[in-house]
Amino acid sequence: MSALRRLGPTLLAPVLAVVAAIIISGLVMAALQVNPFDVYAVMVDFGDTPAQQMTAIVVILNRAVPLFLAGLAVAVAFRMGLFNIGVEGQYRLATIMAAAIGAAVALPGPLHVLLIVVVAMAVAAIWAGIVAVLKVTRGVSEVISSIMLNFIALGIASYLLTGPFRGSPEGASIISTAEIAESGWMPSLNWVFDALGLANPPRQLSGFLLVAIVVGIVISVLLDRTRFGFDLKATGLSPSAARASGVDSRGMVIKTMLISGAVAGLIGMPDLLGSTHSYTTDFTAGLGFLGIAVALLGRNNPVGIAFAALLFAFLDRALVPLQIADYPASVVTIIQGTIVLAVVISNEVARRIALRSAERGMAQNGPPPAVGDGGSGPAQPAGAGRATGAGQHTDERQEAGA
Amino acid sequence: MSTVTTAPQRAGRGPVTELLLGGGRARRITWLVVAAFVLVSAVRVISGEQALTSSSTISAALLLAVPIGLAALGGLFSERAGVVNIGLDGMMTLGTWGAGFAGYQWGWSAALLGGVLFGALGGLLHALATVTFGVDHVVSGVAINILAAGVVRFLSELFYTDNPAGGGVTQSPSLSSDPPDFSVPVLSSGPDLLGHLERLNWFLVSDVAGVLRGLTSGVGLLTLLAVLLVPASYLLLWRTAFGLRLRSCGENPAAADSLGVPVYRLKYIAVLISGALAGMGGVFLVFIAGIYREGQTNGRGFIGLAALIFGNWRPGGLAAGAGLFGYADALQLRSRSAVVALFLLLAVLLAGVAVWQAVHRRAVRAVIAGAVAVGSLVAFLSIDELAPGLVSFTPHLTTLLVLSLASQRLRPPKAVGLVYRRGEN
Amino acid sequence: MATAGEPPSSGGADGGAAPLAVELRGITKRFPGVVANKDIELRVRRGEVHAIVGENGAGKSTLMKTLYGMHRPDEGQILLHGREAHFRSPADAITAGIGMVHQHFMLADNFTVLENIVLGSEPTRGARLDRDEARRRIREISDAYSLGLDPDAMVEDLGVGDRQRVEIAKVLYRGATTLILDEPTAVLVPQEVDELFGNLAELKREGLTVIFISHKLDEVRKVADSITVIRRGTTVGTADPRTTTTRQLAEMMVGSELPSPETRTSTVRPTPVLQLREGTVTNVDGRALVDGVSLTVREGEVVGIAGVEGNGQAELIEAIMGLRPLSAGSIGLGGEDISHWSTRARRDGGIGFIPEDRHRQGMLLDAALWENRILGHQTRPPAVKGPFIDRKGARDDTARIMREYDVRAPGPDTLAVALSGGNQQKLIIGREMSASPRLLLAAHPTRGVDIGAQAVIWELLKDARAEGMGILLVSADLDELIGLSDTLHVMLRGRLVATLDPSAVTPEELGGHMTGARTTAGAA
Amino acid sequence: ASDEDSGGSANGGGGDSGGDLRIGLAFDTGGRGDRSFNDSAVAGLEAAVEEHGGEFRDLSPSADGSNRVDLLTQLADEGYNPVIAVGFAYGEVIGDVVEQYPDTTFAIIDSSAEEVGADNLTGLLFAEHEGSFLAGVAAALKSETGHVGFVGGVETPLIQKFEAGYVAGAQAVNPDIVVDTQYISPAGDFSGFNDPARGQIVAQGMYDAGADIVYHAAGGSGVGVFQAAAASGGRAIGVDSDQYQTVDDPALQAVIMTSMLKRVDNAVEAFIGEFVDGNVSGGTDEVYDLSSEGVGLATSGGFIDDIQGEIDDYRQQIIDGEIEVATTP
Ligand SMILES: Nc1ncnc2c1ncn2[C@@H]1O[C@H](COP(=O)(O)OP(=O)(O)OP(=O)(O)O)[C@@H](O)[C@H]1O
Ligand SMILES: Nc1ncnc2c1ncn2[C@@H]1O[C@H](COP(=O)(O)OP(=O)(O)OP(=O)(O)O)[C@@H](O)[C@H]1O
Ligand SMILES: [Mg+2]
Ligand SMILES: [Mg+2]
Repeated sequence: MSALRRLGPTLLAPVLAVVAAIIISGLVMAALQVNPFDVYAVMVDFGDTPAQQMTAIVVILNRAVPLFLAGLAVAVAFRMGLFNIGVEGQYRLATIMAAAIGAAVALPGPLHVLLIVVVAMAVAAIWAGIVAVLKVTRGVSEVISSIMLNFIALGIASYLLTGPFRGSPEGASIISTAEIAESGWMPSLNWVFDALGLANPPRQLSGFLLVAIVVGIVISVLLDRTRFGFDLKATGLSPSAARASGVDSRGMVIKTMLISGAVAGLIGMPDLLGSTHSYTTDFTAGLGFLGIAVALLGRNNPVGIAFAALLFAFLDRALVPLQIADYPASVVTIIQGTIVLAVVISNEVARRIALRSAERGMAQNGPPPAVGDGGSGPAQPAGAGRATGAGQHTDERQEAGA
Repeated sequence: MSTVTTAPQRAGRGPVTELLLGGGRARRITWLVVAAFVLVSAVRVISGEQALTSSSTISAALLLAVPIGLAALGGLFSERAGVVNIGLDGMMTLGTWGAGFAGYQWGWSAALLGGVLFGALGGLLHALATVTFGVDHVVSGVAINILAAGVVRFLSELFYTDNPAGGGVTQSPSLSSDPPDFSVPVLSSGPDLLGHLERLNWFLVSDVAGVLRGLTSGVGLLTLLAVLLVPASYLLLWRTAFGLRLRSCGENPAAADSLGVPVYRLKYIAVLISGALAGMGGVFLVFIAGIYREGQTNGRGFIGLAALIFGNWRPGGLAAGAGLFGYADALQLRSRSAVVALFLLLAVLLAGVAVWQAVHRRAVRAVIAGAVAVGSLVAFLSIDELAPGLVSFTPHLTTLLVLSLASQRLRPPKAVGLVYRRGEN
Repeated sequence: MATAGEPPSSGGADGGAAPLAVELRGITKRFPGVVANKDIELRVRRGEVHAIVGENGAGKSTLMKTLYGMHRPDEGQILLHGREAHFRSPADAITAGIGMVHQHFMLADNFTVLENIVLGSEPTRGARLDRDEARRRIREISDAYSLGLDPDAMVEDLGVGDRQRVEIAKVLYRGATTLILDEPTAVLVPQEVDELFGNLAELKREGLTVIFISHKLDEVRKVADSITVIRRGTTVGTADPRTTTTRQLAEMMVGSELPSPETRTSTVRPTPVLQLREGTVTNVDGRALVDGVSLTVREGEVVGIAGVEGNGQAELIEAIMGLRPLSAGSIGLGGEDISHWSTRARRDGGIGFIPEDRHRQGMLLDAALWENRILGHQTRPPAVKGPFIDRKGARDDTARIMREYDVRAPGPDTLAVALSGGNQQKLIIGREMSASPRLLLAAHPTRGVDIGAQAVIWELLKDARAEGMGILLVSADLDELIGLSDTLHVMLRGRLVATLDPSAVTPEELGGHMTGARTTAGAA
Repeated sequence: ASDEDSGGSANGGGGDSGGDLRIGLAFDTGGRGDRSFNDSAVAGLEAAVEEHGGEFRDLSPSADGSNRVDLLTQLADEGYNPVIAVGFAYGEVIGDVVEQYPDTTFAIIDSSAEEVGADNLTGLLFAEHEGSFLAGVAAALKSETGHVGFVGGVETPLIQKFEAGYVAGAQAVNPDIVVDTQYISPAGDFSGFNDPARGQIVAQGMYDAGADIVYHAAGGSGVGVFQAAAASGGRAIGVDSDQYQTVDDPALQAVIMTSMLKRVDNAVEAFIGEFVDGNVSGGTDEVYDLSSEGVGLATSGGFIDDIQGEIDDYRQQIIDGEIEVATTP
């Protein structure tokens, strides 16, 4: 009961957000002379055959995985008030290094994959670590250094790809690293469909989905259940209070950026290990920036980020069917932006409603009765507190008042 | 009266700054600029890389610096009023579209107006979200960046497909008139005295001539305006009552509110100005190209944000940041071999640092600085030309190096990024 | 004499020749779920100092914010000089001649004194801010009321006393005829309080009206011409300071006896817990903020540090906590040299910490109480199991603290920000006590806390001392210092300039040492 | 907005007769309306539809191009056949798709089908180096300073082909000629195709250094090159389409000496023709070069009329194999 009450305000926010987003973006569409109902219908239409529907789901999940990882990477740093805009550069550099090393070695199956993943995490962590070290030792704002390091990473990646790591033949239209041997590929998860008796779609469900789930759980536990996570959250909420409580703030900056970077290193892995098997000039870019939006939309909370990533992926998938249905692709982008804003605004409104109700709960306990005024708290039947459903524990009130 | 003994506390300075910055501020800065210039000039003579101070490089630097500087100025207004503006890039994008749209129909002055207006619209949205709805500033900014990309594409689809004047979903028709530009007569046009001096390749003299010529020939109207906006912003923000009020919203909005300063209104105005300036940065890009082109901003809004922080949230500082960035960028676009000459510059600078540290008996630091100096020298002597990938980030690396060598005494507005709600403080 | 339980009589009780400057009739102000003010009546005569007293959260600040136009009352009328006024914003109130000095400083640290003062009513020449004119006018005010302000000083460089005067200058600059001072003395030492009262007298002579809020009832009786008592959001009565005792006032406020901070018998044991030797703390410019301070705290001993704020007390405490490096000297904890230990190690080694600024250093305002229970105790049970947080353990222990320390809040899941200052402070003390530290650093443990909560906190400190805890107490409340301490040091410009016997010293003498007016010679 | 375009096909009412031609087109990023590459492909489609009847549908990828596979599979799913992918970026992903839809015929522009080796995929390639060679010839013949320039958008193998041909052509005419070459952004950073300001600055540097003719292969950044030419009284050579026609500013038209044409429209139209005739061989590349008029120089504006004879000589030599143009610099 009390758990449900506690959950009330938490659930309120996303529900309100989605409803508001649907309404607001509907209004925007109407203003653009596009029928929102048709657009929504196209968006949720996953196709007629089971195979098509499963394909749509696979497309969404495959897109959601890197978005989720990117959001997670950004969120870890955000939790402690660090703005890691550098996820973009971190994962790009990590992916090319991992691709090159992965192609250069021959190892048995799982080990090969593990090595590639570890290399990617290490490279991205080091790259993020530069930001942390510059901040801690030289006081360089992480916003600038990570913006700059993004460009530097891009340049270095370009140099490596055209120079030492070039694996594609001269004259090939796309420059790429050498292909990773099959032992270094991540198997797809399509057996799940057979196991569940669903139609097996032609698209490969990225095996990295599992890894992402595990990473999500690990990060979630780390942030919410461990001392480290507590220190991190405390530093984010109040650096001065955290320091006074014994948190080593410099060390925290470095550790947090290393973790954030390590997660960022995973972003390119689903593509690298699942489909491309090499890093190319066309390797998906911009995931780091989308990660910022995803993290913020998910309120820096792993579960929220998962939903945000799915939402983004869902909207991205709609891009093609909408074009097929003769809606311009730009409408989708506009809807994306509107939804981010709408969700964020309704989050804010929901937060305030929750705060109000908390205050009201507080009020039921009264302005603190005076010392020695024992028991003469505001005379209210205990039920009054419940009736408001403000998610507060009226039971304790008795204790406090007594 | 009681004696309160707290004396001014100033944050510490790093060695380089301490070495160069003793004395009054204006004098220190002048000295610093002169020293840097002499150094660059010497490096030019030694390395023979004329591009280092050629008028061509300098005018390119100016072109590259202006949009960044305008975005940074935009950021200045908004952040001084307490609103973080990550959405600068989106506002700039809107500015490019507005400029293209108005410009192809009514010429350059309409383009300027249109771009500024569109940028301001982006600012209005940001203000609405952050000030009225209390949305986290970063979130709103990120959303605006996404939104702007969609809006401009949509508008282009609406107006430019099948437009007889030309254009398409990714670009506008050409501006129907070009903005004027100026060259200073005698010095940079006609007899072109400076150009003459520059070609002599004399130590210092030709460098001065090159820089002056770069800054005085073919200067666009908007460049002039942008350069003037730097002192103008300073005067507005630091010398007028309006500026004081605006800045108070970024330092302590509750205090401002308690004195009857209309905090919300000022924040709105500031963010609108911010969007307008970022939009003007977009107009500048459109003026160079003569058309609106999708994706034209290429992340310059973010660089502008970096320049703002680099410049310690001050007009002069951000102009220096934008200038430094523009210069390094111009250099790498002009000549890949000239970039190598920067290693010599770095070597000399670090040698200086090493000596300084040694004098102060900080052996470890001295050794590190010395080693890197030697490394830079070796790099200078052995490398002819850097790979394109490596050259491309010259401006970014330079900015980062300068930031990490110079000590950090950054002082952001105290309440920047905090959502202010009346009565909740 | 106090007239409890009924609204103040409208008649001119005490030869009331002066007309009313401010009259508040039936003011009611509701916040979501809270009625902060209910049907409040307030009458303030022109040219008087009118005090408002009431416990924490009684609604004093809310009432004054209403009068200052920061929010509009839900019901009731505001009358100024007999005429009804409607304020839409502070700007309107300022125009009507009302000025307010807020409970928490409303200053922009990064601005100069001048900028802070003129903000919102700047003298201009053309579009320019006329700094010369502003400077001239500030000097004028500063001289007229002997505020001693330097217009071009940065506010961040000022001590609290000066900040307070900047706040007053802000109000005077706007030509206010009615001044509201919300707890102006909470952070001042007696000398500064006297100076402030001198200033108030000056203002009164000029015909200004002052509304004055304070928890220090002695002060109130000293300075006020009349008193209004507020309790739980409504007026409970008015009192005449000349005929009402402090005790009576307190009873009107809270219905309890006035507590005193006096210690019982000495519990000092010979074993030292803290030994600070020649401790020096310098700022980045190399100036010594704490200058060769040596002191010892023994088991069961309360060592008090008196001093005007900004003389190094805060830095001293921070150095002992490991939040600032010592540039010279050493710190010993129970015989071990902890000079190079991290803050966490020091906490684990048995140091508890009640910080001076609870919002900045003591709490995570946006976190639940149980999370605040963990803060500073991240390494030990009951809140933590190995590397993991024990949520249940933390919640249960928070509930225990709330019970034992009388923290009034709905439950461990309440956000800390929802608690009043006094309750926050009690939670902090409960938290620090539950680790049974050997040494407790208590900085201003009762600042801004009402007398009820104050009494509870004093009792807690006394109990801890009796159990053998060593306490280093920094406070601006001299009664508290004298009453609780076994040994009393005075700190001036980073040095310990005097050691006094708390049983023999008066607040006035102590104040003299604190400002350097008295030399150390005769000190106990 | 795109419905009228695609519906603008000759034969209204999609799918009423089963044998109708339904062509799918997946754009490169930038999409329809880039007044260059993508539009050229559309022009080819329109011509083909004009000739053979049927309808077509074009789709644009998302900004980061991450949904390229979806575009192709959706088109195939919807029964479009043939499906044409515009741009080498599809080269990486098209292999899996063609395997998945063996009954659909695919073509890809600018990427080789031979690497993929599926018999339902045809590569439509262009001999950009040959066309660029002629551009180099024209530049060298017209240059008065003996100094010309080349601005590449992004340093990819494709653009390097332009550079290689251009330099070779210029040197064929004048072995002592100075050719400045510069790319706006390095490989992997595609901003170079979309930054007219940097295009202007790079080209301006070349004009400042004494070049009088600059050839660009920089996509959307090219307009900056034209601006620089106009500002310094130099000339420029456009790329892909006849930019004299597509640039609508007369001041810029005046500086566009010629353009190196890459007839994507021809290639698309020809491919559809083969498809209709059932002649698509599949699994091979069709290279559009000088001999097949897949590349060439535009003559609009008449700036190169006086040297047309010499240009034609070189063209013939290349067609005859007397001159072998390198594809890498
Ligand atoms: N902005 C607000 N929103 C909601 N409730 C508020 C707000 N401000 C004050 N309150 C409520 O009004 C009541 C009165 O608060 P107020 O600040 O006036 O007390 P006070 O008498 O000044 O206390 P103190 O002595 O601690 O300063 C409090 O119980 C508080 O819960
Ligand atoms: N914006 C607000 N929303 C809700 N409650 C508020 C708000 N502002 C103040 N309060 C409540 O008002 C009461 C007193 O407010 P005030 O700011 O005077 O207290 P404080 O500064 O926290 O405590 P103290 O001054 O006693 O240390 C507290 O109970 C606080 O929770
Ligand atoms: Mg108060
Ligand atoms: Mg209070």
